[in-house]
Amino acid sequence: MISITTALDWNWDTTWDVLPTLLSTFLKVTLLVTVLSTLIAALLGLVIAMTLRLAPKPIAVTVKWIANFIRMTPIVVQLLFAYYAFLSLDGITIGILIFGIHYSTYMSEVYRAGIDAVPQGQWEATTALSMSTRRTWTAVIIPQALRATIPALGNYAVSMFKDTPFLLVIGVVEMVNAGLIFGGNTYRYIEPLTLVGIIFLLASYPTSLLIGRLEKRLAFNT
Amino acid sequence: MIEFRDIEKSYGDHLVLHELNFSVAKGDRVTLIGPSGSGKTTILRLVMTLEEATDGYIFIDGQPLTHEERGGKRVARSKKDQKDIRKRIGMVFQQFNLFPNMSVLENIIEAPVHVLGQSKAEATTRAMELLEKVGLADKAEQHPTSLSGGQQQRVAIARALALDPEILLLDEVTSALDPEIVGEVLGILRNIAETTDITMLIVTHEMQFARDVSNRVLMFDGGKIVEEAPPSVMFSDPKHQRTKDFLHAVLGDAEGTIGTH
Amino acid sequence: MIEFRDIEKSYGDHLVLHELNFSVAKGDRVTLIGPSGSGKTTILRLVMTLEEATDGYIFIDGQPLTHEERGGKRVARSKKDQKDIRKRIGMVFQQFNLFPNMSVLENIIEAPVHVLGQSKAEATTRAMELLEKVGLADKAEQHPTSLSGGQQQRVAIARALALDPEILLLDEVTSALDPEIVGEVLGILRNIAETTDITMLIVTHEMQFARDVSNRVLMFDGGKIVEEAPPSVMFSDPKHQRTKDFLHAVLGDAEGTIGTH
Amino acid sequence: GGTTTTESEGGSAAAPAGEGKLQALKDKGSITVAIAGEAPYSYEENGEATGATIALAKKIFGDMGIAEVNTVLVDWNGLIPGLTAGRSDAVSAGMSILPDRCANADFADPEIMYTTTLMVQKGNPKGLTDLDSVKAKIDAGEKIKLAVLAGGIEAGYAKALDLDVQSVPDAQTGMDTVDNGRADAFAMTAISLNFMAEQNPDANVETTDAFVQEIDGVPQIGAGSTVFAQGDDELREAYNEGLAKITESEESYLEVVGEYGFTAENLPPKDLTTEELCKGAPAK
Amino acid sequence: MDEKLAALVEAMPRLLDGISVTVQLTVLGGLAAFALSVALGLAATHPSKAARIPARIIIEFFRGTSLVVQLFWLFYVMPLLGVDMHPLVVGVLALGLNYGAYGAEVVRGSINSVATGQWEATTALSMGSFQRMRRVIFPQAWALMIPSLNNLLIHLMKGTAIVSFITIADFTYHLDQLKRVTDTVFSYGVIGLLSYFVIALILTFIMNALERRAKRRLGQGITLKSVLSPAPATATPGGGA
Ligand SMILES: Nc1ncnc2c1ncn2[C@@H]1O[C@H](COP(=O)(O)OP(=O)(O)OP(=O)(O)O)[C@@H](O)[C@H]1O
Ligand SMILES: Nc1ncnc2c1ncn2[C@@H]1O[C@H](COP(=O)(O)OP(=O)(O)OP(=O)(O)O)[C@@H](O)[C@H]1O
Ligand SMILES: [Mg+2]
Ligand SMILES: [Mg+2]
Repeated sequence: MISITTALDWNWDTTWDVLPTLLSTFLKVTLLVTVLSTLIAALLGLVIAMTLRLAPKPIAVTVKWIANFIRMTPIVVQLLFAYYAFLSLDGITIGILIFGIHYSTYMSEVYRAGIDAVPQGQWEATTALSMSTRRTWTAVIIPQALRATIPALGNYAVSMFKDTPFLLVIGVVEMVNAGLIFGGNTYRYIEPLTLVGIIFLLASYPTSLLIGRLEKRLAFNT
Repeated sequence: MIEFRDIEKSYGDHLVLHELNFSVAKGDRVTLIGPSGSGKTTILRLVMTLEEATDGYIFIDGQPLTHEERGGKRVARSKKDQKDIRKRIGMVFQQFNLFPNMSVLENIIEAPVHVLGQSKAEATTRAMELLEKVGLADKAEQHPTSLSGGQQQRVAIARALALDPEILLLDEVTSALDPEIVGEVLGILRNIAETTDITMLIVTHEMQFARDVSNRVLMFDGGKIVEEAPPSVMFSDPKHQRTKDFLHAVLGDAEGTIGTH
Repeated sequence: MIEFRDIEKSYGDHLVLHELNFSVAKGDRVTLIGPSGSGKTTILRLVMTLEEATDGYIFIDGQPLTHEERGGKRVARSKKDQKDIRKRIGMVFQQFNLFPNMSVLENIIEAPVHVLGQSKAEATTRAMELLEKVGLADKAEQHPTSLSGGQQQRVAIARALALDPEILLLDEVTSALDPEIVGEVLGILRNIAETTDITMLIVTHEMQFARDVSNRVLMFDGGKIVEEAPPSVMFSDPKHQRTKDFLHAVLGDAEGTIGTH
Repeated sequence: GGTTTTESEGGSAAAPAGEGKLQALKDKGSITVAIAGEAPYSYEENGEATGATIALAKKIFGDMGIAEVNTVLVDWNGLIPGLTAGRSDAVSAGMSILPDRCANADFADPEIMYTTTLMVQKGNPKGLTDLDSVKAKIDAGEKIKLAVLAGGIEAGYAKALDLDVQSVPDAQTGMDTVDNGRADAFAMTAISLNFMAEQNPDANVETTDAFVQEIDGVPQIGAGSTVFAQGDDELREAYNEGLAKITESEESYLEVVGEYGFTAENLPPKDLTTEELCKGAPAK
Repeated sequence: MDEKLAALVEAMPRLLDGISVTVQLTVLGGLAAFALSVALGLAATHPSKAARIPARIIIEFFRGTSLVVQLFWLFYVMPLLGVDMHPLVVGVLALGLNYGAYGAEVVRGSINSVATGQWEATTALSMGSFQRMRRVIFPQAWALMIPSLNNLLIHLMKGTAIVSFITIADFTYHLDQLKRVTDTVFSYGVIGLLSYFVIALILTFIMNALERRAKRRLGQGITLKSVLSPAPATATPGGGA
């Protein structure tokens, strides 16, 4: 390790200089956007999945293709588009919304799979008990579908995490770009970018451990 | 009273039920027997409105179930009307289909509270009575997945009874159970048959049970009723060759019969 | 010859088999009966090396299967040794477990070609003989999923026989089948029992079959053998109360026995 | 010598750093220069590299006997890491000479003097002239939104003045931001903004007169230059010699860079040294 | 608008070059990622710890750090340690490592969800572990993993946009150039969105065809509707740049 740091000319002063900036942008932007967008994605994804299933065919088909389009095109382009289309909203708000919407199209697929995985017999039981559509969804289908989707939601949150650098195109400087800007000002890039990688790793590894455990527990219970 | 009038059911090109006409009187216990694929389950599913007939009408106490004839045309009844009539029918499935996200008690009070609009207290009192009846009063707070198959099926029966149905549909309710446990569940059903006057439509491979409980047996084959008789007649003196073959296959050779110990 | 010596098996804290000692002679047909959870499946899985015993030894023709005693210690045998001995054992499962990515014929020749190293032609000839035997010669090129349950189970039997096993393990091979089809499969197994001298270890709930085919019945309860007798004795005159109860539950009341038509 | 673009070449395009590098480049007859694609300094047009600093490089290296100047187009933040990694021999992007940077890369003598300007909507509806006017209006309660290039010098000015800013990733986006009304002004170097305003006559933008921002009473004149890897002293000194001949007079300077919109204002004063700028002494 | 179209026509050859670079990166990166997914996925399901632990570390590492950081290290830092690679190689390698780590989880998950009965049947037939994987388990897992791999492939395609960071002029780079002569909405919003969408659709159709073939081999029907649908049949719990 020592020889590598020597070969790379690793500078500890630079390390301590840049770390506070990285941590603060991590908390104020990366984490904020990830958490709020995850919430939006979780809710909107469910709405999309239910629309696809319950809405009249023309509406369902329209929603499906819009969701496909959003899912299959780069988020950068969507950010830019929204940024110039909605001038009254500031960058971070647009970032949170677009990340939420983009990932909701992925989440809707997860929910769809979760809903499909609810055994046919459960639906039949609700009919046999004369349960209303609303009660069927809220008391039986969603609670069962949700369990299977929590791990996926966690994985998407981690993946969203790593998409946040794209926010720069709409003027939001998050951790990676804060590191790059620091590099541009001082011409020292190795320290900031390596630290960025380490912070990502420190944040996503426990999340993935947690997801793994959740996956096991939920699988056992149902 | 359940009445099937000219019922036809097909899946795509595959005709499953063919001009079916029969009726079940109030308080009747009718068993449907017949080879796999003969359409027994389909009949129960039609009554429970899990499927729609391709043609024909089903009446419950004279009221049309899903479709009625209006101006010479077959038209669907409103969802609300269908729902009202469906409340009078209960069903127990082969695979129990308990809700795994609810406790045993919650499973049972779900429909009384949210469909019949009973208070939670009232529904709970009744649910506990039913659990008592099926011998599971101590499991009320447990999770269905922590119960054995036989116990789950008993909860499913209690759940169906909680709606106080006039008609109870039972589709091979013991065939997912261990042979040794089958008896418990059949015992409970026997008890219900003896102590209530619920109309029962039963699909089963347990000929013993069919004999004990039902007052009428319908033998199905290829989507048609091939023979109809009280169980005493059906099992000892079947008329049709198809029935004879079927009973022979299911019950085994007469001379090989086990249990004469 | 299969010999169980002081076999113990537990899952976590749960002791499933308890100091089990018994042996099965070459050519024996042994049926294991008993209530659910008594450990019958576990025994077959131990022989097939799908599970490892927690303690004790299993010998096949005197050779240790997975573990042996060396210097007073219980040590695992090498993977290769285990594999060599495993080749002499075949198993048929309740759920058939045919490979859906292969045709019927490919399923059968897979192991002869890739495990025994037979030529494809040689394996195919033998496979066709076996398919003939189970009455499915015309289905060789078909996909397993396009077959009925009974047909799939017959293919599974042919597949197990293709390795020419000395020991054949059968775990409730008919309980996933429609009652009317059960007979076909049992007929084939009966035929194998009559025409070969393969040692068979059979778990079944079909008492009729147990009686017809086996020369010895082992009654299990709670991971122990509670009674052991030839079928003629076991079914007509069980000694133990547990066996009596079990047979009573499975076979129904003597006076209610159906099939005396 | 011609200019070719070698976007997808490996690091082997550059010569090994250090002693003897100058000779190696001369022997090879070509040098690899990294650019960030920023007009009018060094950018690509129809796949060809062009711009003021490219013109300088071609002239100076050509005179040194290095006939061919290959360019490699790099993300701004890849310029210096690429130089360090040996993926280029020099960076020709008009990079500002700043004390923090001097510790990690070697600048040639000053090539370009920078002044700042504001890009505003046509007609300058908010009547802005410089950053001080922005601050004054904000202090007076007016809502003024100022955009700066993320990581640009102007971002530093704004920070020193305690102004809230909106970061943009590149100059083009800055212009769009003003054009769309997302920002009222975009502060950047006068050369870039004037060039861009000229190139986009249809955009609803104009530039204010160039100004020299003062921070704490100190005028902030920026100076930019070519960057060499640390240790390439011989190469850098040879470059400085060639550069001195061009910056010697207004005529010789404008002859090379005039066509890219540069004026006498951009010619560095003779007594301004890189050493001085690296120490953080304000330019006069 | 006419000017924009003129600019588009003028930029067309370079945009097509860019698309070709993007497609090359997607295809080569996808192949690298697939190879790695299979290798790591198999190692991660291997009974021996000696195979599992290194696989887990590699998976967590490349999933946990981000693509930008990986590109930076491979391109700008490795040369300092004496490893110097062509940008395209670095691009393909980084995409392969990053998405391969995600794909490994998909492969592992699919292998684990092949019915236990299938594993047991292979033991009952005395099949060796390699033969079991190659002839029975993997062919079945393959059908399960395609939809998720398709999601990842689309992610990867979108991720190629980041490689302009290491001097590769991909489609996004040329869109950026087009932006200079037109504007953001036209260049990214119209041309960019549509082109990426079309590429993604084509990839999806190819993957759906693969899935249909795989499922047919398993004797599972697949309807015409699901073939034409651009939506993957099941969702990926994972994926991302
Ligand atoms: N959803 C469906 N789509 C297509 N065909 C169906 C469907 N449900 C049932 N069938 C067909 O309808 C016929 C009758 O099925 P049904 O389930 O009523 O038979 P069953 O008498 O209950 O048989 P079993 O004893 O096996 O339960 C069968 O041929 C079956 O394949
Ligand atoms: N993988 C496992 N993990 C934990 N417990 C197990 C496992 N497999 C079996 N058991 C337990 O071991 C006991 C014996 O199981 P086994 O399957 O051998 O019973 P069985 O006699 O075959 O019953 P059945 O007639 O229901 O098939 C049961 O209590 C069962 O719950
Ligand atoms: Mg049925
Ligand atoms: Mg068992």
